[in-house]
Amino acid sequence: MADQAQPRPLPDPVTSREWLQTMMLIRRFEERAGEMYAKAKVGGFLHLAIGEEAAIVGCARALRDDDYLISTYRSHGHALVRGSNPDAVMAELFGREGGLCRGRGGSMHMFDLANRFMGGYGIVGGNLPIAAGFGLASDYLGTDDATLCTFGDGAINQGTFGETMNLAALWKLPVVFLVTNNQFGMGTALERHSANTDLQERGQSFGVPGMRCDGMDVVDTYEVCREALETARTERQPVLVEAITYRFRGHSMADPEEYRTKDQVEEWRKRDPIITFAERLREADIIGEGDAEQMDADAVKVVDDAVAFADASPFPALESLYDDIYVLGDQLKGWYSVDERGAGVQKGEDIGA
Amino acid sequence: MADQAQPRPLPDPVTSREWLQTMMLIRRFEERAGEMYAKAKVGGFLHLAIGEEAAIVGCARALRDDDYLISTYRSHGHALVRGSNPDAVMAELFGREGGLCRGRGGSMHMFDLANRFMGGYGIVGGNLPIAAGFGLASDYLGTDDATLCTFGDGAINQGTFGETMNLAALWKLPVVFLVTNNQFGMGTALERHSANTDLQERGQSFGVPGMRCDGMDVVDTYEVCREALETARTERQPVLVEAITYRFRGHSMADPEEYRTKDQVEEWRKRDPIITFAERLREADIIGEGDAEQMDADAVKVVDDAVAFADASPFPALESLYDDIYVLGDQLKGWYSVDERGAGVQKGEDIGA
Amino acid sequence: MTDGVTTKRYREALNDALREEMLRDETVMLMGEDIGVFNGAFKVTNGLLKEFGEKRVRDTPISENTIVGMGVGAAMTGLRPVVELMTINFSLLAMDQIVNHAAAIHYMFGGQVKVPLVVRMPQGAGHQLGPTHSHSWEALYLHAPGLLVATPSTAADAKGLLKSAIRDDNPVIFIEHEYLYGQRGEVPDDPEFTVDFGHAAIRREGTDVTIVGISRMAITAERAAETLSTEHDISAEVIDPRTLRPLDLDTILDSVRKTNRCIIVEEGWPHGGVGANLAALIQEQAFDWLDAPIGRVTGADVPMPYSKPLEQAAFPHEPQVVEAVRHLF
Amino acid sequence: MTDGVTTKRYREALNDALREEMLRDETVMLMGEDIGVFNGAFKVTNGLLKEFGEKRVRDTPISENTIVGMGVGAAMTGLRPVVELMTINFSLLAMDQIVNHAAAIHYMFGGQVKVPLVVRMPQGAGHQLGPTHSHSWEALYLHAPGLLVATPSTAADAKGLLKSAIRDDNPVIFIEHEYLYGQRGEVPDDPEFTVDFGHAAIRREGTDVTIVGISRMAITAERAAETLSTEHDISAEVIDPRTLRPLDLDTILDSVRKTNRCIIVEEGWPHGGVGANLAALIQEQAFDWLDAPIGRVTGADVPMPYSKPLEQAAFPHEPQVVEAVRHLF
Ligand SMILES: Cc1ncc(C[n+]2csc(CCOP(=O)(O)OP(=O)(O)O)c2C)c(N)n1
Ligand SMILES: Cc1ncc(C[n+]2csc(CCOP(=O)(O)OP(=O)(O)O)c2C)c(N)n1
Ligand SMILES: [Mg+2]
Ligand SMILES: [Mg+2]
Repeated sequence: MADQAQPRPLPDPVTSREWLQTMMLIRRFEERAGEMYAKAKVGGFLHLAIGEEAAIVGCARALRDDDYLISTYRSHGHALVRGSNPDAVMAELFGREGGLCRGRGGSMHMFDLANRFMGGYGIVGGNLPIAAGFGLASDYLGTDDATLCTFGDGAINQGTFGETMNLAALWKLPVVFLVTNNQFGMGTALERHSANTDLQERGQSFGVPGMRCDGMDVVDTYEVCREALETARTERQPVLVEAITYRFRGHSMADPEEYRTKDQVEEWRKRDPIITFAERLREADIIGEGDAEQMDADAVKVVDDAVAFADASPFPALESLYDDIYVLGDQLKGWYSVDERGAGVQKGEDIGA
Repeated sequence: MADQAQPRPLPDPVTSREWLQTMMLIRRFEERAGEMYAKAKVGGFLHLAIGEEAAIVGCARALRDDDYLISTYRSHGHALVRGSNPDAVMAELFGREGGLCRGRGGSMHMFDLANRFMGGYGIVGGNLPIAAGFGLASDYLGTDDATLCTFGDGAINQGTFGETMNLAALWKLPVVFLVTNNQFGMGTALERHSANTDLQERGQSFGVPGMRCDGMDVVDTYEVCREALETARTERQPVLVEAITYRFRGHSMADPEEYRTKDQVEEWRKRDPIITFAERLREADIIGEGDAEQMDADAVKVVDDAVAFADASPFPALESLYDDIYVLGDQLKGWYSVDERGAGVQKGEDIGA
Repeated sequence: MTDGVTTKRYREALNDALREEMLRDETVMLMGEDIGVFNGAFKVTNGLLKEFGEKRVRDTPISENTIVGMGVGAAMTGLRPVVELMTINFSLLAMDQIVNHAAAIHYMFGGQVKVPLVVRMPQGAGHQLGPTHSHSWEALYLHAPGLLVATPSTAADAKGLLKSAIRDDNPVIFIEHEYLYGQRGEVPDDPEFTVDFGHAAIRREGTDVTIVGISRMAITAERAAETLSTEHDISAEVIDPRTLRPLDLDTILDSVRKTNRCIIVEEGWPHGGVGANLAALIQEQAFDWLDAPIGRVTGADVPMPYSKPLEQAAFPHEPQVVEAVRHLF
Repeated sequence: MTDGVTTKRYREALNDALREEMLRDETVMLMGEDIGVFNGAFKVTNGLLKEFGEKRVRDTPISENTIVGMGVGAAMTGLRPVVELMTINFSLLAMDQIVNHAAAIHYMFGGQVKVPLVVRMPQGAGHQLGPTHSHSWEALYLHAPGLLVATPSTAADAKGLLKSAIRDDNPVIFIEHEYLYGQRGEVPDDPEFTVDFGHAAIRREGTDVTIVGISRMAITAERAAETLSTEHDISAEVIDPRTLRPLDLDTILDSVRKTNRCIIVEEGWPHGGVGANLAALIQEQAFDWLDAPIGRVTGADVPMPYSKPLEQAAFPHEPQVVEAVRHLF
């Protein structure tokens, strides 16, 4: 983590602006998703990462295009930063056929193979072994692709964490594990779920070195992740990075937030990763008068379009319920699902009005 | 771990002799169990701890009577050192009604509540959370009982290890976790299954301090475990202890041992915990001419009797198959098991000759 | 002893059960993710941390297998832990402790030690939680001997069965339902009110067909029976087994021997589900009484999709039950 | 292409399948505990480390959930991993990766990515391994959509199905049997020999009763059929479904429509077992053809005891199958 007093130098102006623009897009996108949830356009759980945009954009921009990114149920931003079409991400939230996963996954299960965004996963800790599997495949196939796996401070207590750290270290897998320490696992504060709250230390016992970055600072996050990815890629050595951040909103949409004080939230909001970064860019004359406002308006426009697209996209046809459970080949016969051939009443599809 | 050159002082003569005697009993018992296996008196898997007797006796003797000991599928010695009747332990191996668990558990699942030997468990890593549960109950009930949980170097890679370390540290549970590092998990050598082979370090990331003892030296094992138990009991702080040891025999009975060299086994056999401890006692004049031989003969006698007892004990009656699946109370009615009331043919009991 | 009743939500009834049993027995304690400060993901444990303190109401890290395993250990050494798993989907992480340990320990150690543990968790679809959060797994827990399994569908049963579960000396898998949490029902005020395991409830008497409904589907079955009566002149008897282990098969068999027809309704998957099990048992025991094949209405045989219309299509509603029953005639 | 056959043990046939598929496709690789240096707990992978090296045959730490999860990830990104779990009992530790991940991923991500993973593991009782090592879990894996499930009972099927499993693009749960490992059978020499999923084998033709045997119990069923023929003049048709997903129900139904009687034999527990599932399906589809209730012979509904006579009593043998069949007449 860079010295607080000495911020890391900014990247070139084009890059700096793109980072800001992307953080703004993610913010506006998620704000709108929240509104759409209130309007019941979006269902299920909706976990917003508002406040964590620097951690998302910083780490993802440290990746090459061919690298793999894998995340959790809080991953709208991870899809967007990887280049997923905002229309398709919004349509997924709306549960539409035009969604990134044809409406099957929803907010918690985004996925975009073309952009090597390898998914959001609903099981806390479930994505770590899968990330190690990507690393294994990269290694086996002799590519120098690396994998970045994000998960939360709460997830670090799952058994898969220790198992995966050991295996990744033992097999020298090119994977960076990024623990997004937003101070809470749901309503449980860091110090109430972890005996050792120094999370970047948590891999050391397993032979995985740790690094820390300021997850409210996109540049610091980028630099630390870049270095970690470099180590993973060239030294074939997994690295654990802790990004210190905070989520400004509740865990999911219905969260009375009794587990923290308004003051604490306000304190952290002062470090809003978008506002502070915009300020730095202004100070460095990378953006000028009205630029940020324009960028924000651009973001809003993209989000408006995404909502329009999502709303126009049809719901999946009921006949498609059984699509894609199996990859059907020639050689496989028989009843895959009871419902395919059962008495009509077993199918459950033809519900009344 | 004590300095190799400076062995720990011996305990008083009575204690010293008892330790030697108990190690001898365990050794003779297991040798005989192996013979009985060859004669098909014992079935299933039989995991002998020959070579690990110092690690077993040293740690168990550091316990108070009310403390809990919990172990793995390699736990004949743990039962015996806790005071289980050798007759009942042997009868369990024979699968007889007079066995410690009425023949239900066998070698891998010993249990003796009266002696607070809380069981051998067949699932690698499965006993760690249970041990933490004992610690929780001790804490909750306000006793100062401590728990000692043994497991293998292979087990340290299970997810339960990390989960349990964190929870034990977080909740300040009075549990000592003893990893019996016998250099192998089955046929997989330490350095092939663990990225960090310094096992006592493996709890540090979770806030559990580590200690190491020479598991071939009963005195060192005792002293280190005593200190660890003291810490756990009085400071309410879990401790991870690594006992460095070696199993002289195969993993289970049928093991070609292709994963290690005869030389390595011979090297370690030179440090046989029983022979070396007997020598020390002789040097210290705690045992004299012929004493060790007499103690050994006593052990053999106990084992002879155990075999005789086991052989005389009847097999469980077939009618008892459904005993003890459930604790049956007044209020519970209905079919607990399909078989209780199914057509006769479902029961499966009345097999032909 | 009072014979009043009060209308409560299912979740409140559960909360009452926990509170009363904690008051009754000091060894009853709760563990689970976000059950304390957060008051429970579904608010079942609301207020209990405040009332009983950190010793007895413990927020845990996210470590399903270990918190269940700690429950097993604590149950073996004097406590009566009630472990909440946030949903039954996450219990797959704790399967080893539940099946290889909790269910087996009493038996494999020759009856020396008991495991009076309750693992509570909700299941069910309908809230668009997608394929990692919406499944129903009662068939899995039904499968393993050594466990008791409860699937309450009313507020009164939720309370009465949970109290019995906590007092019972066996490991109990207590399966709640996310949709039912908000449903209201009359609950006896008597703090000694309990519901015994192994006693099915006949929710509605009838003569033409027996409908067995599991968990939430007991409610769906009752609604379907109403429609069958008013619109199709079919008199359906509705049975809620309430517990799957022990199973009150007698009540079901008596009913089938009277109606000669049976439909089983469950939310879980069809292959190897509870309905398959009951169908197998019923045709074994009452073959000569059956006038038609035993029918099943089950959840669709798919990972639960997120999209609302697909999800709604993937679990049973009244129309399918009505349709399935009419199909028998 | 050759049409010879060679007599091999089931474990050798599996070993051949692994070797041939590894030779055929460089992306096929093996992971598991002690599969390499130790040559496999049951020697199925014997010699493969030597032949293919550490890159393709990987000994893993004891971390079931993670090794399966790594298999999932590797399968998503270009490999065809075959993960061995030492026994099916330990797969309970990996349930989350198997069900919540492997089975769901293709569906929940809208078909974008495939998971061509095979999880191999043996099950079964008879070696006195007690309650943590002896259970049969095919009913559990059968339950979850998204998985394919194979239960080969002969050496030829072991080989042919494993080769199909490795070539298949779905996650396959491949359930071997500890008792069968040492059994011999004729295996076609042709390296292109495979056995398709979803095709039941009729092991013996008969006219009076259909016996369906699962996994090892297909062998037990055949033996019982022989006894029924010679001693009781009953002509039994024996069917081995070979795969439970997809399930070749048609072959079973055709047989039952001919014989009008059916017994299902399995080693696992009765409540919610494979037999329950088949019984439910058969009576649904062939009710009018049944002259007697569908019978089941199952493992006893107990955690498997260690003691030999108890263990032998707790899983089915020929006499119970014979008895169950005679009971139908
Ligand atoms: C295995 C599992 N257990 C519990 C949950 C419920 N749950 C969802 S998110 C969450 C908190 C996770 O916290 P953290 O890892 O810090 O991520 P964050 O939500 O802060 O991004 C919990 C307990 C789950 N989805 N999966
Ligand atoms: C969950 C689980 N996985 C695998 C096994 C099979 N198994 C039994 S013992 C063993 C090796 C364990 O090694 P270690 O923990 O070092 O103990 P040791 O046998 O050396 O005493 C394995 C893999 C098991 N019993 N349980
Ligand atoms: Mg968090
Ligand atoms: Mg070992």
